[in-house]
Amino acid sequence: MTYIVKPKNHHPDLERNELGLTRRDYEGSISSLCAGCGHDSISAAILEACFQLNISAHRVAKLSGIGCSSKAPAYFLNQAHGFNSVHGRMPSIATGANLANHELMYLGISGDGDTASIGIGQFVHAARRQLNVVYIVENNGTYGLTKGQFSATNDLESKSKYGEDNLFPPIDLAAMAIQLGASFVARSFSGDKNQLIPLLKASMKHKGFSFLDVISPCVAFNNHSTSTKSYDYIREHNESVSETDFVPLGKEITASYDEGESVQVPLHDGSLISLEKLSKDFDPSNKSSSLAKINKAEEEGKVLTGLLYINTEAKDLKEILNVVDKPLNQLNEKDLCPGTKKLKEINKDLS
Amino acid sequence: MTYIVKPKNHHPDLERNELGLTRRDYEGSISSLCAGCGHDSISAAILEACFQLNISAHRVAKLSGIGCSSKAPAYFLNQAHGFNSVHGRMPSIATGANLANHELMYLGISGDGDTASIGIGQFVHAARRQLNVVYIVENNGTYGLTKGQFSATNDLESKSKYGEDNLFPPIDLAAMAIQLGASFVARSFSGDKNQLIPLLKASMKHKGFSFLDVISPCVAFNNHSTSTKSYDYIREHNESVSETDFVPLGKEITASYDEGESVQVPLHDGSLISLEKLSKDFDPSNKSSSLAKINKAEEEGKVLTGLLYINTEAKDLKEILNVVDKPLNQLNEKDLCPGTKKLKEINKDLS
Amino acid sequence: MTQIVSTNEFVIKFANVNGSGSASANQMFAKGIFRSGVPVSPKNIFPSNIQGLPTWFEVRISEKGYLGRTEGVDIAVAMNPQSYNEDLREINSGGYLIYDSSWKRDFERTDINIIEIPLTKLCVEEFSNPKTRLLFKNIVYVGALSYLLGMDKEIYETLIAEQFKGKEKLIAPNIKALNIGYDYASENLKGSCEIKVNKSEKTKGMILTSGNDASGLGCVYGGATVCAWYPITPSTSLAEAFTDYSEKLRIEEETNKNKYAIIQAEDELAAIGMAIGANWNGARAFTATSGPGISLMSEFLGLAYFAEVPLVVFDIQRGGPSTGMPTRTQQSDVLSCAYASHGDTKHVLLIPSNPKECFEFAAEAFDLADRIQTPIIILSDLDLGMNDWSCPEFEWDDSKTYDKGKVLHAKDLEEIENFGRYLDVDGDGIPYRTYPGAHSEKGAYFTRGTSHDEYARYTEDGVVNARNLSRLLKKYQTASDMVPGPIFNQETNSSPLGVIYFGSTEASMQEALDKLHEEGIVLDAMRIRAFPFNLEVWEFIEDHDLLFIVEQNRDGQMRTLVMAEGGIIPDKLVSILCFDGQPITADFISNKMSSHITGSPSKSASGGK
Amino acid sequence: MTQIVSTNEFVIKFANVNGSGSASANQMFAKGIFRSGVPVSPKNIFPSNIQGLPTWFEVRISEKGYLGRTEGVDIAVAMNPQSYNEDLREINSGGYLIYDSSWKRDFERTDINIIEIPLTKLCVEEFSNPKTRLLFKNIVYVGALSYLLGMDKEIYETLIAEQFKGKEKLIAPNIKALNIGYDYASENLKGSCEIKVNKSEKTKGMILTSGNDASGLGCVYGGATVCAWYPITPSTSLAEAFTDYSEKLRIEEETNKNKYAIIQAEDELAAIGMAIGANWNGARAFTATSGPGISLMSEFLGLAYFAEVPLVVFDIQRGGPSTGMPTRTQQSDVLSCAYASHGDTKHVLLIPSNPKECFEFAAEAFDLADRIQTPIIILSDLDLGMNDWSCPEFEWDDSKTYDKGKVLHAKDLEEIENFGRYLDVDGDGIPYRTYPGAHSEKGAYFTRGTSHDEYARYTEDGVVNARNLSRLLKKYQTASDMVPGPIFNQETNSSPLGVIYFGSTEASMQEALDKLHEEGIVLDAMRIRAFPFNLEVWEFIEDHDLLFIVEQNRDGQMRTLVMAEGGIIPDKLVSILCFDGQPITADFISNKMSSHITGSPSKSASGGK
Ligand SMILES: Cc1ncc(C[n+]2csc(CCOP(=O)(O)OP(=O)(O)O)c2C)c(N)n1
Ligand SMILES: Cc1ncc(C[n+]2csc(CCOP(=O)(O)OP(=O)(O)O)c2C)c(N)n1
Ligand code: SF4
Ligand code: SF4
Ligand SMILES: [Mg+2]
Ligand SMILES: [Mg+2]
Repeated sequence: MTYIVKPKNHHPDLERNELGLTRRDYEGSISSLCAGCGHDSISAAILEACFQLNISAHRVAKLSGIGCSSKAPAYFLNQAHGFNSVHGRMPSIATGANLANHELMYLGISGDGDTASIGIGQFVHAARRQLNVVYIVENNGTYGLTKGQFSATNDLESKSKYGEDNLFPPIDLAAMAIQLGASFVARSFSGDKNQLIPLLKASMKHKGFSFLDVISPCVAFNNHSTSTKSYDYIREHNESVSETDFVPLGKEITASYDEGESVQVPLHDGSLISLEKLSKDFDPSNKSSSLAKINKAEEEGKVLTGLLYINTEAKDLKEILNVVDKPLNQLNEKDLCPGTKKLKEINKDLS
Repeated sequence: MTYIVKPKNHHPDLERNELGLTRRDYEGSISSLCAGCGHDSISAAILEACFQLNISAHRVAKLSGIGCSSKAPAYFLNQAHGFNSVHGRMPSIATGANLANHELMYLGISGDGDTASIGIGQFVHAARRQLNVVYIVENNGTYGLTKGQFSATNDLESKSKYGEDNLFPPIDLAAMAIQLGASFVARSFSGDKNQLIPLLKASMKHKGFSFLDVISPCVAFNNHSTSTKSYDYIREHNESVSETDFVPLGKEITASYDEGESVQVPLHDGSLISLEKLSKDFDPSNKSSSLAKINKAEEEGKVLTGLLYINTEAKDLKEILNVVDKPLNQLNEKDLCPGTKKLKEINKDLS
Repeated sequence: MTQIVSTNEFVIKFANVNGSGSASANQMFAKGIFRSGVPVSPKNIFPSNIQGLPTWFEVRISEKGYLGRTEGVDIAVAMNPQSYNEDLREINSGGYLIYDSSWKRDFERTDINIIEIPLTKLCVEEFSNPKTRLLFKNIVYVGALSYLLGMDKEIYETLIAEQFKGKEKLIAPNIKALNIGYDYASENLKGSCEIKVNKSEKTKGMILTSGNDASGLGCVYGGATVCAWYPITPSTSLAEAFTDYSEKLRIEEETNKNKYAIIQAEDELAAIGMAIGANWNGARAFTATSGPGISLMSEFLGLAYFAEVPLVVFDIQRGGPSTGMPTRTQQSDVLSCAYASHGDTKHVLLIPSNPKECFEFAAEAFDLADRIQTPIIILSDLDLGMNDWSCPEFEWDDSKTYDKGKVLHAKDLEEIENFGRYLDVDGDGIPYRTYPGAHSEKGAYFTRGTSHDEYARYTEDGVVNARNLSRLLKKYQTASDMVPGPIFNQETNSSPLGVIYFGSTEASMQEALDKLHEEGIVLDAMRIRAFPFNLEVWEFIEDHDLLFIVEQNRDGQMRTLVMAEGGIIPDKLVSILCFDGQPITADFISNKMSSHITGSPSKSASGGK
Repeated sequence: MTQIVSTNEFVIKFANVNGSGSASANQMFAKGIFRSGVPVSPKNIFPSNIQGLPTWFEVRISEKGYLGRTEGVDIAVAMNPQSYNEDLREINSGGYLIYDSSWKRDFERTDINIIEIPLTKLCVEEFSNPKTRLLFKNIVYVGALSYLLGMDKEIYETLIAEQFKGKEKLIAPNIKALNIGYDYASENLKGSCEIKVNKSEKTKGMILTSGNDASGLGCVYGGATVCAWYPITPSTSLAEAFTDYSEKLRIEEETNKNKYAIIQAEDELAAIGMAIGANWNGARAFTATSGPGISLMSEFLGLAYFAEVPLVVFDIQRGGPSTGMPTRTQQSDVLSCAYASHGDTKHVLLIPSNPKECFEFAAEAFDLADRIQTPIIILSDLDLGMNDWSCPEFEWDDSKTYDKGKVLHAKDLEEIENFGRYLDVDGDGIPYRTYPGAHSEKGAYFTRGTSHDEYARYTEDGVVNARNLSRLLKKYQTASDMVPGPIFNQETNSSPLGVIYFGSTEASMQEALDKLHEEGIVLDAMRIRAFPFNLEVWEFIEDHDLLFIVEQNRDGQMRTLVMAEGGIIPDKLVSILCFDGQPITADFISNKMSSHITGSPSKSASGGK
């Protein structure tokens, strides 16, 4: 947790956007996540994207499930309503909320446990229905809040903080979203603001299901076997006491690299993650070739980042359902109640 | 329902397999499904596959969720235990059962409602875990038992019996299974015994997650707008009364065509389904090319059938978990209880 | 041979094969009686199957207005050889059996009257298409019945014309089928039936509709705009009714767009989640389900309770536990709804007893949900939900406005210093809420299922949380004054004995009370319509020495609620329990009560008959 | 300045920052006291967070054996500036505050004794790596405490050696840290603390362990082979304990393979489904969860009840409703577990009160599940599950064999004419079952959640189904004789007043009774250990005029169960309710009872303090 001092996002406080707002106006409560948690970097990127897009914070609704990642919405956009619902069920809350008022922007924040395990069903169907939401999975390969169990996106060969092997292959949520027809699918890294912020902005502008799989290292529990020496001592120490309750203070991990490039990023524990950024000339409009590229990279042990797939033609849920333009939550008895006259006709039909 | 007379599967009753059993020994109770329901054809094919493979019926466990399809296990292999569980949760029952005794063969029968909607989460994770089960979805694009709502595998453009449009794209369960790492994925048609029985036999021999997506027309509710004249009258009649409770007696729909060929099969209502059988030289061992082929066929409005993907190297769940070879349900206190001596040591450690 | 002689008081039961199109014809038959001015209660007893299994359609005709189910059949229309034996057994002595005599057969009973109609033969002669023939057979027997019962055939001709409006070419063959039956009977069956339907005026001001249709319409009138549901018998037809009525009543004229959104969710968890999301965002939203769905929804019900999100849930109860008897009726979700979800939770239940109340409670539920900011569960059941009931016409007051409860809009917020989402400003336990997007600087808060303080801030301070939990109890207390009060069968109490009942049991209760009265036993009766119970409920209990509680479940769940919430002496409360999945009958109720009063020692008259 | 003077009776509370490694050190501190022969009860009060929020560790030391939580702190080890104010407030007058005086400060209270230890400075001097330094700070204060309390330092040296067995290079620096603290205190803090720990023999024959660890071990001893679970505080450590113990005790030597299978499921619905599938197939399987999981599992619980599949479920209760207070304790899932699922269902509950019972009930649960063929829910809570308790050693009888209940194997089947899965052959309501694959021609049947007859055949005959439901009630009656009976605090009853309690409340009950005794109030006490209640429970209630029911929930859920199931007069049952998420204290109990007895008018002494 970044107690008392909130990290300033290295920008002059006083810059104002077209709404006349400063970045401070987009802040949330003080984060209670671990120092150096990738999720905090994502919050900062969301803040920045909203600032740059001149979004009125109160016209955003922040929705989440349960987990460290799902707490994150409390730490940005204080002027936006938030709904920290139950584990894995954010998509249904987002669906209902969106139908009630399609004029707000819906930011759905979830974790890999929240989405890939308990919530996979709702994820699948929200994607299929083209729900107009920016759906971000803050993907750390672990269950942060419940102390480091494997999530279903964890790499096959990795080990837990407790030294156990992960036995099952990862679910690639981005590939699934593409297969299911989501109209915007991207992947990025919490520490790569240069890539993440533009992708966030694009997703916020996109209509339909916008999915962002953001790799977001966990300081506390993402502890691969390849760790460098520096952390060994603490890990060993921790493993041999009954409570593994020590979390070293970490720093935000950053990475900056160009399109078409690969880079190896060291994580908190010294292990490496290989990121590969899609090249400029990649055409993200073809489902099969996107899938092939993702799967090929995976076979090579690389994580492909960038805009993986986009379809700008797709209708969103509200359009598919042919719902009126005035938000449903603003309709009143005049709009909605058919009244006595109609009721008399109905009575007649039924008699 | 095929009341009183059970259709004989057009085979001489007295033929015996290596166990000395006739096909009669593999029968189940009298089906209560609609006459002509594709699910009954699948039951017959399962019966035939078990007969041909000389499987002892009582060494099979039949597991299902809820739906017309999920009732089907009652209509074959009477000597096998069955478990008609709750809606969408067959995979978890199968997982537990398999862990308790890996020596039985597990046949999981589900419907497209049961699997693609409420059960999609358990489907995803059973596939990912490489559960050793033959998982059959009897796919009719509709919720048969609850009277004809759309399922999530229904084609985008189709209409319900009640004249409503299906608004959402279908989920391709086979493509999902491949993406998730299932080690055997096939698709077939209930009326194509020539293709279905061999695929069933292969899946029963395969170790790991074997998924079969079997298109299985519903007599009662699969009523496309392209219906031929002959049914028009009844449909219109039905639509204009309050209870749509008339189900014409249908006949089993069959189709027989060669590898590499396409065929158009008329359904009960006269609409057409385009099936395309994979050619002999298709290599089903490459994930990306299988996916590309499936998605391409779909774009062309065709349903690709055949063995779509196979990986014969994969370990199954029991192996992954490194479980002893003796079935867990046969271990007794001698095998399992550490006894007083160990307990004293533990007491010591805790004091 | 004796013949039952009766006018406007009898039971006719159709035995058919499922999927043969009989339900529509049988329903039309019942409607014809209703149109003749005689109250009817048709009950569709169908299997959990689509085609081929036995299905029954039982119609009670009662000018007196006794519309509960009753044992024994006066006329059996036996169209299904599979169930001949069973059907035969149920016929009252002197009653009638009508069957398809295309295949003649002998029946074992000699104390009943056999009426033969060669239905298949008649159809084969007149209709060439074998598929449609099956359908028309049903209409043919309706025609024959209209003659046998001495009814006005025109009523059915009108009904056919109404039914096939817009598909006119279907009218002629149907009327032809009707006449085939009518004519055959008039030519061959004169005097063979002494049960008659005489025109009456008793259905004036009444309608014939199902609880689910009425509830769906109630949701339209109550201002629901979002419906998220997952198919499950017997709740499906409620969502369908909402869909149908919305399509008719809620299209924006200029744009042809929908003033509503209906989603068939991927499961019950998603369905309730969507309804919660929409209500949170200020729209009126509901879901409809049955027992298994309630179980699946319990986590979310707890969230809505604790985060105080309005929500309307219909539970159309069916036979439990587990998948149970999906096409049979029960009242066995009382406890699981009242206390749904882990932790200390209590939910508001509304329990309608007839379609008119279904309509009213549905509409009312949205006001209540918004006012109390909590889930409102409407407990109906298969019998009430799926069967047509003769009931008073729907009424509506055009001056009614929707009460959205304590909502602060932008203007209100401007005037407020210190908005606290969970502050008990008015002392009634009900706080104020805001809609997302209401104001650029004020009113935003974080909704959560975790413990929170008055300002919706996360807290792990147990005392703060306990304060919040206690306020929720106070709110619950407030709710008891808002929900519909009980209905009494008498103007003033006149007996030390009372009976408590609820829901679809109403159909049989007055008949049971009248029967007891004939035996000289007088009881005061109270129908509970909501939980939490309000003062009138407690007063009635207080005022009586012994009370029966009639329930259609095994465990006496309402009795548990009454005891637990009211501190009532258990010995005072005697259960009358029917849980065989059939609607409870007046005979069952009166017999159990009478034998208890006149000396049976058993404290709890339970049983599945 | 007064100083509290006490030996072997005091409370010490550590205030730390979450994620700083303090819990391990604090636990070691408590273990050291236990090793000195004095009973302790350490309680970890942690936030729902991983790093940075305040966390506390409260240790009650009591030679008398009063191990419930108590208000007020004698020694505060305040390591977290965030919570200084709060921590300061709680210290009893004359008590001690120990803080890290590397940054000196003044504290407002003058009635307490401030003990300064420059922990950070001491560490900076001795440990170069800033990351490990943080960890050692905790060990340093343990060293200092061991001096201040007059303890044998060697005990801690031994503990360190044990803890780092296999990682010997970690031993030396830890011992060094210990000595830094010890030496600093002996040099600078002589005489500054009058609270002492003297060696005693009171922990002879006792162990210090948590309920979850004990339950996990009980599952190993009880023969569980399949564990399917989904992480949720506070149940996670139970599955982890089962994993750890299995890895140690259950590897097949020859092959190095596992005689068990553990699956972290994708959610709670899958977890319970897996456990049901495995039990159905004849293995012993369980799942562990907390409130939200119980809600999600309710549909499957109904299936297991109705299809009669054995099943063991641990519910480690936390603060509800909804996500509630995930790291706080409550007993608020009593009703939702007892009546889990829609329809008429009743489940068997086992309610352990200490780790030894957790061990025993866990092992016993598998026999009970197999014998009764129904879900057994073990209701524990966060306090019991996650905290270490001083309790008697585990015991086991090597002659014990697993009772797998009424199972027919191939041989048995050979001899049976007519196997009926749901036939009540023995008249106790419990039928016979077979395992899949048992016999090539006999014994196969179809398990289902739909209504079925005695031969497991699907039926829609309501009377047949009602017969089955009634048999389930009979089975439930049988179960009441099989489950563990209540425990009484007295040999014979001697008061018209009684108190009923259950679960972790035990820790405070005897102390409360003793306190009341001092006031001259004598009560008989009964601890309920299972539901359905057996005869002894009813007799105890019968034998008393007034009974308190002490519960850690808001709604008096156990009282509801007692009333509903036993027909007990509500006025006889007075609720004592604590629901602030902290373990209930003896003071709370005795004060509430005493004020009720000596004249407070309130019938229900509820409140979150
Ligand atoms: C129904 C339910 N089951 C389990 C939990 C416990 N739980 C809380 S957070 C969490 C996992 C979160 O993992 P993830 O979504 O990856 O978030 P992270 O903490 O890693 O950001 C779990 C299992 C819960 N709150 N509710
Ligand atoms: C929890 C729950 N929700 C809903 C239902 C109602 N239901 C029964 S079958 C079914 C759909 C079955 O569709 P599918 O799996 O495609 O089977 P089909 O009948 O088409 O073969 C539904 C929704 C149920 N039994 N349980
Ligand atoms: S535990 Fe991991 S995911 Fe959670 S806040 Fe800490 S670093 Fe972030
Ligand atoms: S309704 Fe459809 S799926 Fe069900 S039995 Fe009939 S044909 Fe088959
Ligand atoms: Mg995670
Ligand atoms: Mg289907």
